[in-house]
Amino acid sequence: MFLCALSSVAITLGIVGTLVLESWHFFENVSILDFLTDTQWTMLFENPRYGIMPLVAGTAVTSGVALLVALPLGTVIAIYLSEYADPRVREILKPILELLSAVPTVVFGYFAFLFVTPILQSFLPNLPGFNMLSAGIVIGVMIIPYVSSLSEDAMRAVPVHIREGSYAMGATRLQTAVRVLIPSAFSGIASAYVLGFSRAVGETMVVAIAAGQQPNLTLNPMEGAATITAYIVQVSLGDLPHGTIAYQSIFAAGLTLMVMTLVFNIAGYLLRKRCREIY
Amino acid sequence: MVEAAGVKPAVENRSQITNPIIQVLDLSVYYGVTRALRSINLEIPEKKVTALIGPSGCGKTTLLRSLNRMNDLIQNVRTMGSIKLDGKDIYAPSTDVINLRRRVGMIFQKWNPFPKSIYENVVYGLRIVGINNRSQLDETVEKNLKRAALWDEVKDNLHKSASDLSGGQQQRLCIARALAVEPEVLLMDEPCSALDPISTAKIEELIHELKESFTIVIVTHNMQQAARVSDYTAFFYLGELVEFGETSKIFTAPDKQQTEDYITGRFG
Amino acid sequence: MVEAAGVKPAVENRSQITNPIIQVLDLSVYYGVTRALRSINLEIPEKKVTALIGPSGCGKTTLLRSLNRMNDLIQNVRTMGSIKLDGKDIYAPSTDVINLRRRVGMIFQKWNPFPKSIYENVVYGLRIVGINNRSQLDETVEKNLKRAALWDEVKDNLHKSASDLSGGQQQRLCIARALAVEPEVLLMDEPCSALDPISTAKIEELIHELKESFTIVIVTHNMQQAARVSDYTAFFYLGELVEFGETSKIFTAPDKQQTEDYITGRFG
Amino acid sequence: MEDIEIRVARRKRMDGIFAILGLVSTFVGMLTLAALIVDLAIAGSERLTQTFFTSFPSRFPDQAGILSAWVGTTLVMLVTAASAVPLGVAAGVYLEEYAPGNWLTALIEINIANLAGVPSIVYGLMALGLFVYQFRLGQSILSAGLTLALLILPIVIVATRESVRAVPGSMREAAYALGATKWQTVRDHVLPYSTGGILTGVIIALSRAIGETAPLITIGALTFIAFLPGPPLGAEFPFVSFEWLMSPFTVMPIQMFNWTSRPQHAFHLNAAAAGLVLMVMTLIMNGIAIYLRYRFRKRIRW
Amino acid sequence: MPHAEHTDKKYEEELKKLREDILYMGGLVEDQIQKAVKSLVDRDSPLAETIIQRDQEVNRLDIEIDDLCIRLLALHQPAGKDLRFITTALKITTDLERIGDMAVNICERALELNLEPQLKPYIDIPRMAQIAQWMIRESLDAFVRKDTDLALKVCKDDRQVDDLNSQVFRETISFMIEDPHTINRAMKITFVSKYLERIADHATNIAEMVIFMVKGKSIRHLKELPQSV
Amino acid sequence: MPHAEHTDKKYEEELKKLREDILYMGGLVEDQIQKAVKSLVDRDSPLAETIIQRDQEVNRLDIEIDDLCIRLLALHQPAGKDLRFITTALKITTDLERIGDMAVNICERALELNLEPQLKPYIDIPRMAQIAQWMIRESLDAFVRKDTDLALKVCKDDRQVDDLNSQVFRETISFMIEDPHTINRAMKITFVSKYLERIADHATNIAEMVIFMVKGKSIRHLKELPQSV
Repeated sequence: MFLCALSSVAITLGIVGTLVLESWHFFENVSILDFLTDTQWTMLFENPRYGIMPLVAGTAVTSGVALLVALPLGTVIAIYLSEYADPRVREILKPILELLSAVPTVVFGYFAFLFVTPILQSFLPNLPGFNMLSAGIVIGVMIIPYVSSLSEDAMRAVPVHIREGSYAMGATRLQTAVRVLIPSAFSGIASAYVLGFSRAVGETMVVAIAAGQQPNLTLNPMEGAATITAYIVQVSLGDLPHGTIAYQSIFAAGLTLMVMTLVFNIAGYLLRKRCREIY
Repeated sequence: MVEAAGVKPAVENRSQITNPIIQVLDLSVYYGVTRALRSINLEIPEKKVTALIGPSGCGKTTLLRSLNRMNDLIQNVRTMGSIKLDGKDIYAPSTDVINLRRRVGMIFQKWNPFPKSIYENVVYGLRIVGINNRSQLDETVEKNLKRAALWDEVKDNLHKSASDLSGGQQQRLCIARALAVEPEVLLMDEPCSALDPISTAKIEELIHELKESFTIVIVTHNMQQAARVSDYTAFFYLGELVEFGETSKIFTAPDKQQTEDYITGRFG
Repeated sequence: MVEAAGVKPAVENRSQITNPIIQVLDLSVYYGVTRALRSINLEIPEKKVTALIGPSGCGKTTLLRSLNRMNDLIQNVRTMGSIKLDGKDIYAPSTDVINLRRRVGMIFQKWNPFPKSIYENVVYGLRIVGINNRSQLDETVEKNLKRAALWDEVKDNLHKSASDLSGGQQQRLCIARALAVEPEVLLMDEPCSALDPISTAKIEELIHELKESFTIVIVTHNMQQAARVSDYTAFFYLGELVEFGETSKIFTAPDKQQTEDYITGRFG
Repeated sequence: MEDIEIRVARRKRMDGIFAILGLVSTFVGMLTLAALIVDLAIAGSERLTQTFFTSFPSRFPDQAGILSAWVGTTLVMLVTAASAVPLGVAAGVYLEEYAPGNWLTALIEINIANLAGVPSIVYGLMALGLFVYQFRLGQSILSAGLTLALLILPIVIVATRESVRAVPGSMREAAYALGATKWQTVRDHVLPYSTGGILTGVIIALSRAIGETAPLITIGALTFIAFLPGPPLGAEFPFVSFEWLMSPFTVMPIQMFNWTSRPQHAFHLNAAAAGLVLMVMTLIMNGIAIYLRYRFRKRIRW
Repeated sequence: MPHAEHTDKKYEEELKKLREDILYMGGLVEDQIQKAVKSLVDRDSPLAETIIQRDQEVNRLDIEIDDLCIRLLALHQPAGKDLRFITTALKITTDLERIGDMAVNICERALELNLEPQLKPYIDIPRMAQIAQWMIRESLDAFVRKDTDLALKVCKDDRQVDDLNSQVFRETISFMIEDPHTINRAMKITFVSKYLERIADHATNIAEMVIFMVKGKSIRHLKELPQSV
Repeated sequence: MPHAEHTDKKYEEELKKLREDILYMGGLVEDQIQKAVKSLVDRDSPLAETIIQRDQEVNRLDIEIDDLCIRLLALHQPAGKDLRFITTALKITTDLERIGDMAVNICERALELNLEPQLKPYIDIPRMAQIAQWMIRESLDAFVRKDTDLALKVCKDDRQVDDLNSQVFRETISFMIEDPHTINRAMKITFVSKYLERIADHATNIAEMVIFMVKGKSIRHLKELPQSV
């Protein structure tokens, strides 16, 4: 059993090891400085350039749009479900919302590409077929349940007598939620946000399908661009010979992705640790 | 020299509450189809401690939670009859529940300070109505922590988290918090049942002091506690009010056999 | 005709326990660096009820949980000195903890029946030593539910889930379950603190009956309960055993000022 | 007093406004889900014929089917479940019940929390490097199954731990106080009472694995497979064959991705149909999970 | 709550024991009085000595019952009628013990009188003793049965003893005036009569306390006895 | 637990009130005795009437203190020394009330005696009254101060009153023998002396109960008084 538990460590070591090893080979060919500062990612050109910035920008834009959608909506929904909704209604609404996160991402990709984009185009006629806006919005909707369900769980976990304490003081539901429940459940809500963020950053299929696969250093969500994940998919789809620089490049990209999520997870962990509440 | 403490006079006086602050009139409460309270009529005297006692499920907590409409938060509750606070029916449609709860504070069995600082806990009731004036808040904190006999213990750590306090201190903090909105009535739902005897004694002492300024209604499982702290006692059984009277009378010479059996430990 | 119940003789006899089943010798228990018990010496008489009382944090629960080594389950506990059960040190390396716990049963503050049937709860202690003989199990169930004064209430529903019972019934089921392994000693950790007075009275009555066959050690916050149910009382304060003696003596004329102050409610 | 009543009134108005806002927000999510399903259904329903399930992919949209995809998904899931569930449950139980409170346990715990946040595609990369090339398992069902197993392992562990933790400490104390050993306590109480939660977690995890696309693309699942892996049961000795483990494969989401990426609209219809099938599969699994959770919650009360 | 059995059987048992102890003590003092008066009437000095000795037993019971009451109060926190019962018991024992002392006093006078020739045959004194004994018995019956009517009867009976006492007083005074040599003996007879009157007073006190216990109101110190309570 | 203040101030206050009430009652009966004897010595019948009237106050206090004790027992579940204090108080009031009755009896005899010529100047009676008053005061002081030495002194003082009583008895007998016309008056004086002796007995009882309360052991019914307890 101990070994089973240790397996998780093995996985991590496997991940980090693989990524670092292959990236090492990559960085033997490409300087880290170029990798971090070059503004172009043109691996398939004759004179390939490996600047991660366009991919990072793509990732940042799609995730940003997604979080702009998911965090406010998710939080509002969480408050609504925990304080306003009739318990019976909550018992029905919550599982249905959670289904959103169970939908395969490839289906969301289809949906973004063939449903949301056409609708957006009717408002924004200049919107290209591949764009980060629709991908971001769909990712945002997709991660709403992560934010809302986990936040709601955390708010529900605040003992009922603390909630009653607030009501007994003459607080309204909104005041109870904002002034008591959210601070009390802060660590849980922070986890929900961090998880939502990692999902958004790591989301692959939606962006691969709907945002296009052209590395493009832009912060304009109305354009198409490749994200780190989309790039990896794109490369993997081809028959990739082991040991080539293209093969190694996806590991370098993956390492970048990993570092980004790790930084956020650690930040979230520290935040939670500082704000953990004991009832 | 000696106040007229005779058992005899008490018999005649007991149902004549001179100035009831709360009048419960023909109150019945249903949970779904279960009738938790049956046509209760009760007058709660002002600036006295009234204890509600009785076996589990007798309806005493239901009555308590009806007095500030905390029962509204529970599903499937139906309330019939009326409860008058200063003569106005708190179940009338025009009654503002938020305002009612500010006038009728509540202390719970499990102390429930918010996971904030001691200071913020006390001023919560002011903050939620938008009072943010620093000096006013400071004053409130000091005044009410003193009232709750907690000031000396925490005055140097007002910004420490409330959860660092001991159980008894947390409960007194909750009392300070409830007092800060200057309620007229304080409801206490077994405020000491989770506390050790020393903390219990402190809270009981506090109750004794608070009745100078507030009307207190306390539900307790512990008959001895009811005997110690209250001026009036109401004994409930199976959702009915069996007997109400001065505590000394209830515990030495109750009128009803059921009351006698309960206070003497003959539970059948 | 009248037994020699004088207060006076009790003074001389009290420390002369004729047949102690448990001897606590110079016991100290540390949680990390905190010393929860300081050199306790105590003899617990057989087939009597011994109550451990004292304010929160006085070490009474620690002592109780040392008696069947439930403290072992907590991290960072260090135990020094020894506890002898029938003369054999339960902290000796050769002691089998599993066996010890079968000889020293335990009842907890919060009733904790397994979410299984009533029947399976009672026989669990037999099942885990591989006894599956149906008639033997049946017999055990009947015998111990009767001992726990629960048989009449549940005999027609033995295969109903234990969680359908009321709180008081669940606690009595836990007692039946503990009795089923035929322990010599029964430890009770505030067995009634979550129960209403009627259920409490039933459990207390049960304790009174059980001491015919078992030695009972009970921790209680409720001094009145200690007074009611116990034959001997040990008063702890800040991890030390202040006074031990016959309950009637402790509650009417204790030797130590600290004890006097505590039982009369002068907590300082 | 007057002043306070006005303030209270204002706050009550805000409270009412928020109630409406909350309801609207909730419906945004619900409507999206509904739109998604309806869109898939409208687009894909006409392709949902029997032949769609029994045909291999094809260059001609109207002849293409998902036979190899669903068989592949089923087999990959088998491998995933067989490896992730025992490993995850054992690890979860160990961490809750047995693990000593030392730095190693702390490390493992932090590690698991972090793994849950690692993007799935990174698992794909690791699998590519490790399983496909290092262990030479190739781009096979086994690789895919193991990849997804690793991906859902943290979910299974966390679900197990949560269910195990939900078993009140008083149950363990009760068992120990009756003289039960640690293993008896775990076997008789901890595991039975947490089965519901564990099962729910496992099903949720598997339903996630079913929908996973990116890691499988990374390890090089083929998008066009016109054959089935060898049957696991044979008529001749030794009756069972593990050859299928090593065969190349495709799975439902990859098939759908492939069709979505084609320019022809007719393939988009195929994609919708495949998406619909995939949706139904995950919805059913989630439904089972919700039902299980409900039933166990009802059966066990403390 | 149909039947009023104590759930706490130990408590119930101890209350029962208290009741029995008091009845036993009552029976004992009754017997003491009867025998004391017998020792006087029969001029039986050895009997008087025995009775004086036996007062030890009364005293022991007094201490023991007080102890039991205090233990009950300390260990069972009685309320309501149980509390009134126990506090009444505490007070009753004092009266019973004093009655025992009176019996001893009678014996002491008897011993003294037995040394001298008999003044006159005793007629009123045995009657007084008889009534006083009834009063004790009835007051204790009233106590354990919580019977206020019986208690009220005891209070009324006190009048008879008082009348007899006056009669004895007048009679002895006339003896003394007739023959000053009888003064010493007559004085002692007056004292015996006075003791019996005080015994009746103690019984009346017990009866009054019973009424207080049952009804929660006091008839002590009323000018007129009520017809019923 | 350094200082032994009750955490429950209401309880503490009521205990204090009980203490004060008992002292007040004690002061009152002391005054009753003093004035009763004064009415006898000064042949002041109106004073005697007043004192008889004032016994109402003593009776009222008796009931009130009993009530207070029962309320304390019912509402505060006393244990230990508080319990012993309250149960002792319950018993003490009975004694004080009876002392009050004795004062009334003295007044009644005084009223009767005042109708006849004075037999002789009172010398021993006022001394007895004086000592009895001291005994009451000291026994109650011992009670509230929990001072067993003082209580023991009271028990010892009882001897003096007994001796004086015997002296009065002998004296009155000699009067009677000398002049049978004095018999009636002399008897009454004997009774007064007897009343005072009983008052001293009651005070002794109180002192004994104080010792029981403080030490938890009884010196009642001992053959010899101990040197200390």
